Amino acid sequence: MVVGDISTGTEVLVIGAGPGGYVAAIRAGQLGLDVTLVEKDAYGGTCLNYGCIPSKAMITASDLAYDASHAEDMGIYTKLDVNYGEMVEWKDGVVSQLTGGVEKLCKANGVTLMEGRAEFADENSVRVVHEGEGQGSETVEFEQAIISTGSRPIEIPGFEFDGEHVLDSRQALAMEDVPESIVIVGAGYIGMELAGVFAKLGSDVTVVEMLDSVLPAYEDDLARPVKKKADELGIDFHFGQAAKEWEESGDGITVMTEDEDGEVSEFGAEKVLVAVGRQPVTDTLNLEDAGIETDEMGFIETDDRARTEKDHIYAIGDVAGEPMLAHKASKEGQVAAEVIAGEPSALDYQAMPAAVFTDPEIGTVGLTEDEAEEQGFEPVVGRFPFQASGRALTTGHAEGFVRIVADEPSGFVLGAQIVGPEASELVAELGLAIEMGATLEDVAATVHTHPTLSEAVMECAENALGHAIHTLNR
Amino acid sequence: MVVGDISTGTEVLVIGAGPGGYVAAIRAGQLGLDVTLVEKDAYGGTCLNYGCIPSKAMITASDLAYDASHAEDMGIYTKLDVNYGEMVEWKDGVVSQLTGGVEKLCKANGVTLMEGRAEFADENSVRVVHEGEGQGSETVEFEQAIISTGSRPIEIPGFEFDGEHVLDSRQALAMEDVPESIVIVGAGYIGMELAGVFAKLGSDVTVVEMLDSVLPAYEDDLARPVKKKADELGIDFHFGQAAKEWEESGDGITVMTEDEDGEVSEFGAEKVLVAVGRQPVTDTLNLEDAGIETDEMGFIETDDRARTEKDHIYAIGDVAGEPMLAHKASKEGQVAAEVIAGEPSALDYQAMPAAVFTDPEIGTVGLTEDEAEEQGFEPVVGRFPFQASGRALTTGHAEGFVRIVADEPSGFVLGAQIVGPEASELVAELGLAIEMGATLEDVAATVHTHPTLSEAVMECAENALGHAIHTLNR
Amino acid sequence: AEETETPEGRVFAAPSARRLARELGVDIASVEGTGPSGRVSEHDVRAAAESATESEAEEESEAVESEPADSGPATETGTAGGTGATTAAAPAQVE
Ligand SMILES: Cc1cc2nc3c(=O)[nH]c(=O)nc-3n(C[C@H](O)[C@H](O)[C@H](O)COP(=O)(O)OP(=O)(O)OC[C@H]3O[C@@H](n4cnc5c(N)ncnc54)[C@H](O)[C@@H]3O)c2cc1C
Ligand SMILES: Cc1cc2nc3c(=O)[nH]c(=O)nc-3n(C[C@H](O)[C@H](O)[C@H](O)COP(=O)(O)OP(=O)(O)OC[C@H]3O[C@@H](n4cnc5c(N)ncnc54)[C@H](O)[C@@H]3O)c2cc1C
Repeated sequence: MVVGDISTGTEVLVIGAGPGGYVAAIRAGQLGLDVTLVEKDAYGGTCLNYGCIPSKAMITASDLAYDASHAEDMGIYTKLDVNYGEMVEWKDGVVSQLTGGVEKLCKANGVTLMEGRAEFADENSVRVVHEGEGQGSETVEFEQAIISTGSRPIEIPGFEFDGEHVLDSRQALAMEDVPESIVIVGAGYIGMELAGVFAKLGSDVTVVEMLDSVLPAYEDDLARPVKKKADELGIDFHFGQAAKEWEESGDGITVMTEDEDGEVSEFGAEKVLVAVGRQPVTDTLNLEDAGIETDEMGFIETDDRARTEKDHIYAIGDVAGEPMLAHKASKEGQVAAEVIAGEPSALDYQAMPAAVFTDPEIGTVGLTEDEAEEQGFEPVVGRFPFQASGRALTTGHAEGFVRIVADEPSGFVLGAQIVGPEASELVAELGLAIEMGATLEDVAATVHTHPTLSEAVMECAENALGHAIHTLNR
Repeated sequence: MVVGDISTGTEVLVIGAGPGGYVAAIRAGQLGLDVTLVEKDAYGGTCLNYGCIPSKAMITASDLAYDASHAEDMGIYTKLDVNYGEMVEWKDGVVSQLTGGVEKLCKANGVTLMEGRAEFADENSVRVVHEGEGQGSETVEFEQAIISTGSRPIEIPGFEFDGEHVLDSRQALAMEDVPESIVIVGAGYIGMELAGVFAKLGSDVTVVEMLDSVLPAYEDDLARPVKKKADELGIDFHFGQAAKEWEESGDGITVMTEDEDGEVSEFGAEKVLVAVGRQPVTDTLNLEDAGIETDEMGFIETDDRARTEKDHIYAIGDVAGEPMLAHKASKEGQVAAEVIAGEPSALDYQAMPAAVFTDPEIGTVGLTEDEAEEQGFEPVVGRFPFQASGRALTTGHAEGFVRIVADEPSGFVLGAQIVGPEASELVAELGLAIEMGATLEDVAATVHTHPTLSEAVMECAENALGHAIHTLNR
Repeated sequence: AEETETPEGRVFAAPSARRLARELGVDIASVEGTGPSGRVSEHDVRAAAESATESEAEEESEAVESEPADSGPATETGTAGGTGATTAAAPAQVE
């Protein structure tokens, strides 16, 4: 048979095996559908291979090294030696265990795996191009398709990623050595997470940010403890600075930035990491041939069943719009698969949590006080500082607070913002509270184990009701 | 005025300032009642001074030391030196910050603090005896009283606590040096938590237990990972052994135990810690004079408003029966105060969580599968191993699992058992689920942040429903 | 039949109740919630589905409700009321 001539068919075609696509494929398989999952690079997508998982692994490892060597107050004196190469190897081991698991789970659920890059031929078929010379391509016909091609880092003009001097987050997570010094462009969550890793491992870190604060997407009081700790780590911040160009100088580089008055600053370092955001991968799919348009940002518009303008084509995850988060991708993947299988599923969640794995962590879910007000609620706000938490003090990490936003007349919990130890875990209970239509009283009346950080959630609800025990009430 | 002649009156008298008593006093103060809190020793009771807080502080610190020096796989090489005295000082600092806080919060909520030991004179007054020669006593009349005198460690005949060779948990947490070797009698949660601390700090630890497993109060599969890790730490276990006597020998001691066949074993060590359980402190209160009886174990019986057989006298916390847990004490304290203030409160919680801060942690809430069956439910069980959790793998702690027990026909979540990283925190969400009458579907449909350990809770619910993504389903 | 007057038409109901509403073809925004602060329970959804079936039987021709149904998947079956009311309820999306 001539290469490029093969043609197969599938009930459901999933394009891209990130946390959107592989979850959709597995769920579709569970529901008895005939599914084919096409991936051009690596199972698990950005998240498992280059994003969430490697970054969190490096964060844990660098935290451990840092905490152990800063525990003299606990009577712990350490002489510490970090072999960065081995740390990266360990991280790679975690990644391959997980991506191997994804592949196995796909197969166990009856998903047909196909390697290659898919592009639409028409509304009911794609061409799957295999990498490498003479590997050819094949045509796959589908009844329904799920687009889950994810996102890629945005490049700033003049800062093309070269993997040597100018890095994206993926390359930064794969370096063989800790850089002696690094400039990070962008103080969003990816920039701030990696700034912490490198600073804790001994790099001189400089962060330049166009806006005027760290984590501009978050409320000021949530970002403040992160900034404070970053200052303690010696991270050097320059706000209101746009990265303009860079040049080699000696062993390293010089990065030139400009403020709004056009004044230029220069920062020398070994490398520069550009982390200024991500954009959807929708320009390499021949979407036009499927009759699907994208918005001006490149996102595909979808409805509450994850359907595009073509009823039989779904889009999920980063390509389907903000927030670009792995668990949003997975949720949409599940719903898309269930809708295709005829189940009464919909994207009707009330709240989408988000976490930033900085030191301290940030976790948010649902509405802020301002958003609640804008939506016509009469917000009441509870607050509980971790300084008043016995458990937090026993861990030596007692910065930050829990905040709960509720509707005063009804008592319904609407949102929560947490900065502090295990914030990423603590939002889970409040996510459930929001989905369940729980009231402040429900959260306050639930017995929480002592001594745990989760007691702070309960006391925060009590504080909103005016009767916390371990803090003075508003 | 002659000492012993003072007489005062109060609306609500609270006896004992542990997590039961001080919480009751604060809540009563918030509700506008005139409250007096009598404490003979230290604000915060057993929990803050000698129990939950110091043990958890020592656990965190020893975990950090241990984890950092066992992280070669992460490329972290440590030469570590622990100054135990400084570790204890740090722990004491945490304790005094918290107990100072309790005192301040009591005052801020209008609670009158009184130092001394209270005993009933009659049904409406106590004598408060001040410590020390010639300090005298005073009589306090009350309208309502709350008994929260807590518990003390049980002594085994022949093993009187002397603070030098034979220690209770309180003394063990206050030693100036790590013992080179220690025998721990009792593999319950207190014994196992402290066994971990000492083993991680370098002691030779021997645990002797009368029953045939560690943590006999917990299901086998929950205890197993704890035993496994303890074995790895080199802790030496001897089951089916009753401690009989001890004698000094050289610098240390020899502990003699006997198995059920009467065979004697000997264990040499520097010290022996006896942790075989706790008993209520109700024998020093002249309870008869208040007309209150205790059961054969010494506990005071109470109803669902925390009232004793005398309608105006309440009993809360460890004196009011199992489970002897700080958060149970606090909950009962809140309810007692609210009932006294005329609020429609009751002890109507559906589930009382519990945690064991071993390595790995255990967290439980609500019913086990067996209990659910006994109560007439048709249990369905979901399970999710932390080996399948991305977040767990990135922390290097991926042992254990989450289990959820639900009623199959209705879907209602009835209980959960977790062993693994942050198990003590992860039960919080499931506690809320149980209190809210949430179903498996509700927990499964709630979006959980990636990558977090709390995703394991969601996937466990999905597993019970037959459609977890990251594990094969039953 | 609309009761739960919350801002932006937000309905407070557990995920299982929302799903049941879609399954039964009930617009959850129009269900009267009998839970605390008007929270909508599965029971409320079933009651709404039943009364919808009844009133439908009585007055066949009464005009469509102001809230048009979202174009749910045609695959949805097993609806209690069959034809009329709505195929799939528009879930109260918080935009
Ligand atoms: C450093 C970093 C840290 C992050 N941390 C977090 C975090 O902690 N939590 C969180 O929620 N999110 C995090 N994210 C974001 C997260 O990675 C994304 O939101 C998530 O991966 C989106 O999933 P997806 O399935 O939409 O796309 P992706 O994961 O991007 O997967 C898309 C897949 O499609 C494949 N593909 C693309 N085009 C084609 C084609 N034409 N044919 C075949 N295959 C194709 C790609 O190779 C890729 O494997 C992080 C991202 C980065 C970069
Ligand atoms: C090592 C250890 C670890 C523990 N870890 C945990 C844990 O992690 N989580 C958990 O939930 N529980 C834990 N516990 C148990 C917890 O400490 C108790 O359940 C809790 O302290 C009970 O609170 P209480 O208020 O009933 O009594 P207590 O805390 O015992 O307080 C009673 C107070 O009353 C005072 N008192 C007694 N008699 C009189 C009198 N006649 N007059 C005046 N004052 C009097 C005492 O001095 C004491 O301060 C632990 C216990 C120990 C020993």
